[in-house]
Amino acid sequence: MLVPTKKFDLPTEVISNELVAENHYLLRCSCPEIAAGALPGQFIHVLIPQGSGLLLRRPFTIYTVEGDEITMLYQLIGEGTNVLSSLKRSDSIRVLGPLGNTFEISPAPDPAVIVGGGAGIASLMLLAAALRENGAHALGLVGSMNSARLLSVEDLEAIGIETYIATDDGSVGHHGFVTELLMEILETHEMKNPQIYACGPDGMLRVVTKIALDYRIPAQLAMENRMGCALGVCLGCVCKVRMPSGGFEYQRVCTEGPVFNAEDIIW
Amino acid sequence: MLVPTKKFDLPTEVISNELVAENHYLLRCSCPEIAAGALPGQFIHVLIPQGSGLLLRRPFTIYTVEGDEITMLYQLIGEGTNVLSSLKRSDSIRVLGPLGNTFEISPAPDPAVIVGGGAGIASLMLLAAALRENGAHALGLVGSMNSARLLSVEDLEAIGIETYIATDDGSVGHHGFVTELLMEILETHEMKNPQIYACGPDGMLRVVTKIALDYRIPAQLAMENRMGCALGVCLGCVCKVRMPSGGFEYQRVCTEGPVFNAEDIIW
Amino acid sequence: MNNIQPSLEIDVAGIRMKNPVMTASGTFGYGSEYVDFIDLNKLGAVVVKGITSVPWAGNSMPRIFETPSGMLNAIGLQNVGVDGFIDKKLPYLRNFDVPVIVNICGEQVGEYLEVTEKLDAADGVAAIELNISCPNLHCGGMSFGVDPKLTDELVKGVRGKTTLPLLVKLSPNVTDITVIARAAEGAGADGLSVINTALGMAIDINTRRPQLANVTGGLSGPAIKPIALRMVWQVYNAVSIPIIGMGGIMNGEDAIEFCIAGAAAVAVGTANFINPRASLDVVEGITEYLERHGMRSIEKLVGSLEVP
Amino acid sequence: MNNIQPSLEIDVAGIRMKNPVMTASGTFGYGSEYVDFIDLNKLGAVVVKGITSVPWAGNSMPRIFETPSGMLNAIGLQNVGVDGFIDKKLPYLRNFDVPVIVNICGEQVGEYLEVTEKLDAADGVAAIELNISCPNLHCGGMSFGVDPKLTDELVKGVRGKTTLPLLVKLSPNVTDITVIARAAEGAGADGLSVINTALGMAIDINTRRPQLANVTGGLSGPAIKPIALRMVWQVYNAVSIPIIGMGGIMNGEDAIEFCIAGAAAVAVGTANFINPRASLDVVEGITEYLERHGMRSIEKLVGSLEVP
Ligand SMILES: Cc1cc2nc3c(=O)[nH]c(=O)nc-3n(C[C@H](O)[C@H](O)[C@H](O)COP(=O)(O)OP(=O)(O)OC[C@H]3O[C@@H](n4cnc5c(N)ncnc54)[C@H](O)[C@@H]3O)c2cc1C
Ligand SMILES: Cc1cc2nc3c(=O)[nH]c(=O)nc-3n(C[C@H](O)[C@H](O)[C@H](O)COP(=O)(O)OP(=O)(O)OC[C@H]3O[C@@H](n4cnc5c(N)ncnc54)[C@H](O)[C@@H]3O)c2cc1C
Ligand SMILES: Cc1cc2nc3c(=O)[nH]c(=O)nc-3n(C[C@H](O)[C@H](O)[C@H](O)COP(=O)(O)O)c2cc1C
Ligand SMILES: Cc1cc2nc3c(=O)[nH]c(=O)nc-3n(C[C@H](O)[C@H](O)[C@H](O)COP(=O)(O)O)c2cc1C
Ligand code: FES
Ligand code: FES
Repeated sequence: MLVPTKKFDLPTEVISNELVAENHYLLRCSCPEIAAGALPGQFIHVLIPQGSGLLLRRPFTIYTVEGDEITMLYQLIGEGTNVLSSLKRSDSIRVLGPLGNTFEISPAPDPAVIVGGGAGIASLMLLAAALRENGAHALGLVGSMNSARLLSVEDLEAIGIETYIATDDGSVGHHGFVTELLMEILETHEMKNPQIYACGPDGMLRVVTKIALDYRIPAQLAMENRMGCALGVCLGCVCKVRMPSGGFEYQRVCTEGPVFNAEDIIW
Repeated sequence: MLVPTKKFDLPTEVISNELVAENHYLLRCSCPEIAAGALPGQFIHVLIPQGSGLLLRRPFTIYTVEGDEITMLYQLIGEGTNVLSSLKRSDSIRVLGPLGNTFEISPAPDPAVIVGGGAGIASLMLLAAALRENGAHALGLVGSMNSARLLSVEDLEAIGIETYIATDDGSVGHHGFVTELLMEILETHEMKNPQIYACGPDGMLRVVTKIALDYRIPAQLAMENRMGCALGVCLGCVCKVRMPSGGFEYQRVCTEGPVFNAEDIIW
Repeated sequence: MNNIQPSLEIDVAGIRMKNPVMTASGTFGYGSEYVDFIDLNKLGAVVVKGITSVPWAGNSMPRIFETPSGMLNAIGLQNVGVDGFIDKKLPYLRNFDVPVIVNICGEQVGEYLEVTEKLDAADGVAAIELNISCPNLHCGGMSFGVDPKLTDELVKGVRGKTTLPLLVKLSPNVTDITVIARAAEGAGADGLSVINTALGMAIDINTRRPQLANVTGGLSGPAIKPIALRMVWQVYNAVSIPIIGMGGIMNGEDAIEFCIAGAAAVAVGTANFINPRASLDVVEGITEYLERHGMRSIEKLVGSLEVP
Repeated sequence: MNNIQPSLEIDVAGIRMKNPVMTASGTFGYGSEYVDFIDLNKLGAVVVKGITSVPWAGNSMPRIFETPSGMLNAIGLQNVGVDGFIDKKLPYLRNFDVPVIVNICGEQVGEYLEVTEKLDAADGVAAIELNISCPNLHCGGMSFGVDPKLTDELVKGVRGKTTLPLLVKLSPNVTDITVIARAAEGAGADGLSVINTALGMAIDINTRRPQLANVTGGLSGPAIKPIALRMVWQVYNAVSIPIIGMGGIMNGEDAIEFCIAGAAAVAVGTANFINPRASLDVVEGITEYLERHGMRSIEKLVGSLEVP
């Protein structure tokens, strides 16, 4: 799944930056070179504007690509995303990308079960679109704290993906974890060549992995980690990956990832 | 001249922040407590907004007081003033003040010769107003790089102060230094109880001091220096002051100053 | 959330304090400068600017310079001298119900001893903080705080002159801070202040002159926080006397980090310049943290770092 | 302004470079990672990630953490090992006309010697940078770089195994860096890299765990620039071999500060993470400064600090 895409570091301007759900924003900017090369699961490394007092960039998945424009869907976490959320139309940012590998989608899964927890769904949107373009059957499972924070359901449905919802407080959809929804769906749906694609909090990904192993369904996870360079040099973003030889290796989420086979990750 | 004014550290909002001359801005904000106590020559210590990446505050003289509002007139120098200049109406800042001592204006000078170089004139505006209120005769000498950067002439004239201009490039007024203008005026004007009040670059203040000593005219200088606390504790802002005993002492520009007698300063 | 109202009162090195938050020496003057902003009675302790046997003029200018997330200073211990302090500064502080800790410095052991004797005899001094780490002085070419033998000698000397609680303030400019920490503990220190400023420098590239007249100066502020935390943790694991942690503390959360690393109390320094209420904000931040975590006191937090 | 076109070419420690700007070890991978952004031929030198005798897995996660104007890292020298480097990484770098400097590390002297011998025999290595200062390793409980005797022994050993230019990279975590600098010089180093990261730490106050799995890590970035500059200046005044200055260099102006303090060349580290073109931006910034000041070369600038 390793793809050596040409990378760009581009100055650009914010086109729009809107609150799309409680605590979550969608930022749009024009990056023709990045838009042209972006693959599902790939991300950008964003330089928060000069004078923000933050040193390192912040990584975000490319949520959508429309012509020359890309969007990112992000959650307010700390200072970086706080400064980001204050940006207005025509404010300057720098965007490095496209970065990382992509999801494996052939042979065509049937169905592709997309499982997103919180802002994790952002990493699966381009994948969902690609699957639909390939005519693959895909189901969307979206987990959220509550209905106010629910993300991407309309976007998924707009491209014709049957979407299921789970909320921690039961305010909409299944009352409980999205992983419970996943089990239910695996139990109740007919599956020929199922594939799980998941992104979300570590706890969720561990359960997804367990489920995938139990049901012997291959699963691909989009991993996250603190990032320094996002170019593969600082070795700061590694995760522990099982080697065929039996040992393990620390692999870079920014380079060998962010997409890994669930069974290879050592938590 | 030491005045123990009560100090306040107030959160406030920018009311306006306009370019008033090339490279110079006038910022207005509401600080009732500071406005109430402000004396000519006193300054505020401004916290550049959170997230700017700067650690220390920046000191600026109180330029005018109008009801609850104060203004500061500032020159773009480095990062701090750059961030300041980007602030818009209703952006938040914090203002600490009023700080420092004030000018001695009694017995009433006749005339008071006010000499400002560059943004230094900002430190003399409240003084000019106070002199006029006391009915003192005051002359304003304003030095500037060129006509585009000329500051405060209209403000001085509006309160009835006869104002003379010097520019480095001769684009308006005397072609040369404001200190040359000072000499000319001392030579050509009748003076009963003259007093010089000056603020500007170190080089200018040294010449003013020399002239004042030559003409045996008392001069008060508003000094500047890098500041840490502006409250008298870090001892970072000192200047070298001659003691009556013959020795010297490092005195704090923020506390014993900013106004010093010219003859006391050891350059 | 719950309703336990945490108590911040503690006894550190024999100093009874309402809360574990002090002001760092040299950043809070003699206390009076902050009364427009702070009720001094609400502080754990006031630590005053370093005092020497005779008044010192200090270094020439410029003395300070801002650096990324930090500042350099080379004040050169300008101060009123111990007699001036006792006559002119201490009486004011006696109006308050707050322990006054006097930071002392000197070039020779004898000077330290003289200052100690005078402070011991004065009314209203709660403790002495021995500054063996001022980076802007040169005591025989090297400050006491980088040599365990000199530290031992000096601390023993001062210890012999006073029964007041004795804190020793350590320098970060050393290979192994635990060696100095143990020397100070062995010589009779009741507590350790960790850390003083890190030696740094900056240059004006247009004039090619140093930004400080003294060439080098002490780096303080958030920039040094990671170094300070590391040293507090190292010292915590090396001695059994309490530690006052400092270096870049800007808010309650920073203070909590120091406590978890091993600090029994903290001192707020450079933050006072940016926010005159910083020390009380730290007190409030600590209280909120304890409340949020349902802790009755800070003691359980001290040194509670869970190492993987 | 005038029309002199400055020449940035220099010879540092026997390494001929087009300009005095290198990449700092561990922040530029093996060079290939940056070719989308930088023409490697335009760099003074490429310094690659630290290499050991056998591949190292590195530390567990988390390995990095952002701090005010800085970052902590505890990578633990994950690397492909010297054989992997020579087989898989070096051939690519031979496509470029840029000196390749190999940073080497080990736990035992023997490992250093083994790596040195192999690199000496390899084609395309311009110099060796001896990392005696990695803060994330524990060589007998203490790294070589804090002890002048161990430094002497190691540098002499390595010196005996190669005729390549030999740089020794010093640690800031010492009381007196000039002692180590002189030891390295005396043992045959051709140049000194000043500084490696400062040992620091950070804590997650909610979990009460360290932010790095290794507990402590190396602090880099603008936060340490004042400390790095001070050490470059100290070392410049103590030795006569050239210094490669590093620590928080983000732009040409920072680099000029290091040169004025005494650095004959500079290395750009953490800045590469924020701006992949940082190293070339530094080259351009230096050129502009020289032009603006009418200087033909950087040599006159080196150590030109005017002390009051
Ligand atoms: C490849 C990749 C793709 C990503 N895509 C997206 C995306 O599309 N949308 C989105 O909202 N977020 C995404 N993230 C996460 C995002 O990068 C972080 O939320 C962001 O960097 C936080 O920055 P901050 O300055 O606001 O918070 P910080 O101040 O940096 O962090 C605040 C706290 O959150 C923790 N934290 C930092 N990063 C993460 C993380 N990745 N996960 C959990 N906790 C973290 C920190 O350790 C700290 O305790 C992605 C991360 C990676 C590695
Ligand atoms: C009591 C007092 C009152 C002041 N009043 C005014 C005022 O009314 N209007 C105004 O425009 N300025 C005033 N100043 C100066 C003002 O504080 C500085 O220009 C400002 O702090 C620069 O901040 P900066 O972040 O933009 O520049 P920095 O990045 O801090 O500095 C850029 C460069 O300018 C130098 N520098 C910093 N401060 C000064 C200074 N005071 N004089 C000369 N060079 C300096 C620095 O050393 C550095 O080399 C006053 C200063 C003092 C002490
Ligand atoms: C301007 C200034 C003056 C200082 N003076 C002293 C002093 O006189 N004695 C002393 O022991 N420490 C002195 N310090 C060090 C502080 O007490 C403190 O140890 C250090 O600044 C680290 O804390 P901080 O980062 O919170 O400022 C001074 C620090 C500053 C910034
Ligand atoms: C992620 C990271 C990895 C590093 N790895 C090495 C290394 O392998 N060998 C080495 O000598 N220095 C290493 N360093 C130190 C840098 O080369 C440099 O000395 C230090 O970061 C200071 O420069 P800077 O502030 O510009 O980053 C590393 C630094 C970082 C940030
Ligand atoms: S973020 Fe630097 S290697 Fe991945
Ligand atoms: S700025 Fe701190 S004493 Fe004046």
